[in-house]
Amino acid sequence: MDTELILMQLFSGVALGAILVLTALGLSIIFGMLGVVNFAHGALFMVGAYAGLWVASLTGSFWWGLIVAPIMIGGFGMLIEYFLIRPLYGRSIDDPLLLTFGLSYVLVEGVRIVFGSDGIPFPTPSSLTGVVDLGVGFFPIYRIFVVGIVFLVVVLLWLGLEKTKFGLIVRAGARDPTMMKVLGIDISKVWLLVFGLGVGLASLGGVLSGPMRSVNPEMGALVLAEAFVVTVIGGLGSLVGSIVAGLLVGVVISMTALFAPEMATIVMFALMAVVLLIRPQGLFGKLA
Amino acid sequence: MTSPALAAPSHARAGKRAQFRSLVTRYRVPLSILALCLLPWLLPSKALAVNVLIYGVIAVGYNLLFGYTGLLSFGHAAFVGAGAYITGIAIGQFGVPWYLAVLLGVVGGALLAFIMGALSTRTRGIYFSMVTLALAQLVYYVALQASAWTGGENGLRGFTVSKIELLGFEINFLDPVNKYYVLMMFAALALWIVSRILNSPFGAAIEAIRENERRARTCGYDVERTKLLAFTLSGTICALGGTMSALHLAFVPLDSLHYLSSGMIVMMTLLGGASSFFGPFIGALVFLVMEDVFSLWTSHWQIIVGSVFVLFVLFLPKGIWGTFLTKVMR
Amino acid sequence: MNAPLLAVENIVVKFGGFIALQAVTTEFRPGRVTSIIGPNGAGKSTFFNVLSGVITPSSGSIRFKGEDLKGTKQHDFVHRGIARSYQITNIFPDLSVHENVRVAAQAGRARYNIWTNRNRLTELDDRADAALDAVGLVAKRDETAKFLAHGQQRALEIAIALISNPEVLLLDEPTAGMGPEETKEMVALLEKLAAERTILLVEHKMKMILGLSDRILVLHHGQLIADGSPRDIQTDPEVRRVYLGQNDGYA
Amino acid sequence: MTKGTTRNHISRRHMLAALGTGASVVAMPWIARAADDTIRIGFPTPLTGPFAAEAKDQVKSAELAVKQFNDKGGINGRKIELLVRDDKLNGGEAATRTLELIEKDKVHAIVGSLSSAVQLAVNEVTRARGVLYVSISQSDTINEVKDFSKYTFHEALNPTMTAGAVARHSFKKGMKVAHLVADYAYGHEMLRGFKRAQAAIGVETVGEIMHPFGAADYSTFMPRLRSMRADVLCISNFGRDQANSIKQAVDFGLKQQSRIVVPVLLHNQRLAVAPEVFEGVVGGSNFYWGLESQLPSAKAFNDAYRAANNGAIPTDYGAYGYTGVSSLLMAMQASGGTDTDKVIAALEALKYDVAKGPQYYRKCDHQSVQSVLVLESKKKADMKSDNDLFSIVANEVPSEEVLRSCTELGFPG
Repeated sequence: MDTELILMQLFSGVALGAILVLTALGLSIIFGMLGVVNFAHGALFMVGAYAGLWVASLTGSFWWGLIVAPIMIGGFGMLIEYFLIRPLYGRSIDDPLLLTFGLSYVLVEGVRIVFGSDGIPFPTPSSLTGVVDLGVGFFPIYRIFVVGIVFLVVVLLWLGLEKTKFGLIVRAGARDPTMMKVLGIDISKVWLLVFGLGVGLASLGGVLSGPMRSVNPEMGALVLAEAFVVTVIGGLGSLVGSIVAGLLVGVVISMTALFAPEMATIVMFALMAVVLLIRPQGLFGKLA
Repeated sequence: MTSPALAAPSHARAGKRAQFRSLVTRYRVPLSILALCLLPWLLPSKALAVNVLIYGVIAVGYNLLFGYTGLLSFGHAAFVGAGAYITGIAIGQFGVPWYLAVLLGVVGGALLAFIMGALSTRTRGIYFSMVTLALAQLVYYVALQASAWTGGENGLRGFTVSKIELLGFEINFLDPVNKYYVLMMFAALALWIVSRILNSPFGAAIEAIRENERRARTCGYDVERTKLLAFTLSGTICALGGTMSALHLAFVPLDSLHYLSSGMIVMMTLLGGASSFFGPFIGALVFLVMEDVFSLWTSHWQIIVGSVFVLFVLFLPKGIWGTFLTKVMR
Repeated sequence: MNAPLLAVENIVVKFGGFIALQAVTTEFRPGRVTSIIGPNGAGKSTFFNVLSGVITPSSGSIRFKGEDLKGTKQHDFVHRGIARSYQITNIFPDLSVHENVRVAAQAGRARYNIWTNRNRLTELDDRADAALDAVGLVAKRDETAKFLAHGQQRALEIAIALISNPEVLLLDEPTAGMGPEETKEMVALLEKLAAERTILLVEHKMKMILGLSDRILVLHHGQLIADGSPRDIQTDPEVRRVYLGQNDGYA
Repeated sequence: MTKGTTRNHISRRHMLAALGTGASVVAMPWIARAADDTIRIGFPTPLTGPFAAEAKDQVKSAELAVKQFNDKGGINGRKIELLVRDDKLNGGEAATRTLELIEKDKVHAIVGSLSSAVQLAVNEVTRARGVLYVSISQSDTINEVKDFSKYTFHEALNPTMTAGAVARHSFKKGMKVAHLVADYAYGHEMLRGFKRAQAAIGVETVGEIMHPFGAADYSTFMPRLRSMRADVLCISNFGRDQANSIKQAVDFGLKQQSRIVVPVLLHNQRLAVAPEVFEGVVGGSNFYWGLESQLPSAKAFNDAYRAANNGAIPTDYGAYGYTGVSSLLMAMQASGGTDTDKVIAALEALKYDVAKGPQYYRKCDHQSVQSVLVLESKKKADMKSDNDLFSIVANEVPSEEVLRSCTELGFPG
């Protein structure tokens, strides 16, 4: 096997990893700050793709879809938090998980009713079609663009969390919600925004993957499982963990695809089992 | 606290309620069996009744962990599937008699539950749910790959049990009524076992862990080991449900291992009422009838099932039976 | 004098860079009430957590009846004879008062019994009732624990700890949040218990400690700075400086 | 021996019916149907899930066939009723629905299924109970002797037929072929179909990649596929997997290097993906509405379908619903009723042409021998209407030659 192919495979792995990071981030942020496992994450990813498509077809531009849909679905996420999740705070930690699980059924079926069960074409924007020569092989321009967006999102998140007052409140709130109350900060507003942010990220992932994968009502199911694996490996609630684990999983899948392609999906779960055996809290997780 | 003051006036009625509850608890196994005897004559079809039986057993087994120990597993489909696959493989590929195949299925499921439990009970809270989910998905993909044994995506088949011998009688197992009552014996056995477990000191121990894990540990309970035992017992009962389903359908679909199948078990349990004995069975009944009725009426039945579930989590977290016990019986 | 029941030697506990206990060495003899005092953050709770197996010390050893407890899991401490209560009430809120104690009672012998009907284990019932009697909660036997008054919940927690018939009883602020009446009742209860077993106490209420204790240990910044009778401690200049000095009101 | 069981079974059924009616008086209104003489056909199909569109087309086609027979006065004066049930694309669900149809609704035959797993589950249930089943989904497995049921007839094509036809009409001697294959039975069957044909033509395989079934991302397979420098890339998977993998192969520029062929092209799945992606992709099919310009029976089917469904055209998997129900009803007509053994004999003897040219069931495995279409996906500019998706490259005439032989399937010679 020549080095060119291995290098190319490594690059594909990193690119795939970037997409996995994007799918895991929203899940990880919501869990990290609110302690809520959003089981509707995959469904919202899918709804985001449809929303992006819808906005793009209304405006005739992919870019409007890319910008408007995450905001729209992020807002929808805030409604979910306000009306459905908020009444569950203070109850069992399992309740939000169960509720969002039921919600995912509703969302998937709702999309089937509105858009049909077949799936809809989502063409790659014309300015991003085609391949680019990396020296070791060809790679679609669009995928490189997605990697760039993921990088941008990660940087913005980091800046937002580390360098702004809001970020400070969010991080403090995650550690000690009662302290926030004592300080007179309305933590419920922070949670609302964080949930909206997480859902917005999920739908951004959906819009971005539209041109790469086919858009259909079931596209979220697999994404949910992938996002779970990445966050569990990285450590629940750890952003750094999600990023490292996403890239790791991407590269592992890619290398498996080269040597034992039929194992490319199973390897992800096997990797998770191994990590759990050695470090039950995940690579960057803290012990409960 | 204001609660004692609130509780005081309803004392007399509370007494009556407690009496009813203790009566129901005492005779819960015979009562369930009586209800099960009538079930096939009350439901639209025998096949549906058998499914209620199977999912009832699975949900009751699952509830041992979810309702009583307080652990939300999203991976119990693995044990249901393991029971079904092992039974099917034993009959179809090794010609093992059906009753032995059932035993093998249950033992195999228990073993898998022990292994998965050993891995997952090391983790806590929400982590536990995700780890069980991911481990069960691993089992799903293994079954998909091991198609020589499992039939892969095509599903496992070729093990139809058309007649069985029981106490010297030969019974036509294709007859839906016969099949129902034979499988009902397994269900009754499962209910009896679960009832005994719940009544045992161990039953009190798992409730103590659900109530307050730290206190239970301070009392001298090995929390991890108790959880592992609960996990294994729960998985074993679910595996029994799986073997019943294999005998019933003469087919094991790969989907039976998928996490959405686990999700369905969770939904049934919660719908009926976790942490009550009858709840999960009632949940399985309501869920399956709902699905049966709505899917004839609209192909978008999932939106109804999903919404009902969301509403239950929000407003009736104790489920149908739990709410009946606390609200109506007041 | 008899041999020490519980002895710790050079206990160090580190949380990351923070040293919560540094080289604490002491021993406890049977049948006395020993109080552990010190300002907030002195390491009292950490010390209790080490003695009850909640945390494993970074270094140092604990010996109970001459045996090293290294590697002993937390849940085994109670089986060996060391039981505890917590600073914040820690009971089984949805179980009845009686069930609270009985479930603790069965932890000793019937932990993994999945088959016997627990109502047949009448011996456990009797023991639970005896423990409730000891803390004066027999009348509340069938009430749901979370509906008890605060002081009663504290008493229940002590009953739970007592049921294993421990030789050493660790009580973390048993009168926390109690009014004067409830505190008086609790003190009476503690005096009764002290007749039969070794009690270690973390408390803030100075008057109560001075009246109840045979011996007082003072922790400050994770170090044992004084050890003696109530009278010795009251006059210890170091203690006055770091502790009593700031809290004149207590003395 | 089998005959004996059947008779026993029927008497058992009568007894049950009596029991059921007895119970229904005291119990619920939904118990057992009255013993009228309607001919009931159960039709399990995945109304929910990724193939719901295909399922709905199947139902419409099947209803059309039933309506046509009823309009002609039914069979011996008996009306025909179609009982549609949602199998949710799940074998367990399908088995339950089939049991209900047989035990409660007392159907005379089952037609349906859209996936291999569902087909095998229904087959298992009908085989054990001696109920007629016309299966309408693709699989090689069901042809083999292990799953054979004398009550089951396979109306659908199988991977050997479709992959073979596609290979015969797109491979040339000396070409280099690369395979991307879904790693499950259906994928392996398609691959085998291609390779059989390859061997006959003299085409070299330059590489073979098995991908996990149900994968969403294929990017990690693309560098290797590209490095194979094949003339033809065969993608042996189905439905969503097909849409995703073709889309990503095109993104990675593989279409510039190789021609993409697939064993089966689906009308509705093509609609779900942009025409640019599928442009030039060649694949097999059982039916395409464009056949009407060549074939009178296709024209007649299309016209009747359009009339019944507001001008909509029938699609590939939908057409199976029509041909499958039609052949069954024709056999019932020929045998004069619903006696299982007589209907089987009539089906075995039947020659029919209802939508796609002449067809008949092979004796040994009950596989319908029929024409296979090879289609090419059109460029957007060449499409004359929204439904003008494919051009017909070839229409292979029915022949047992393209099937695996009876001995190969394990049947005694």
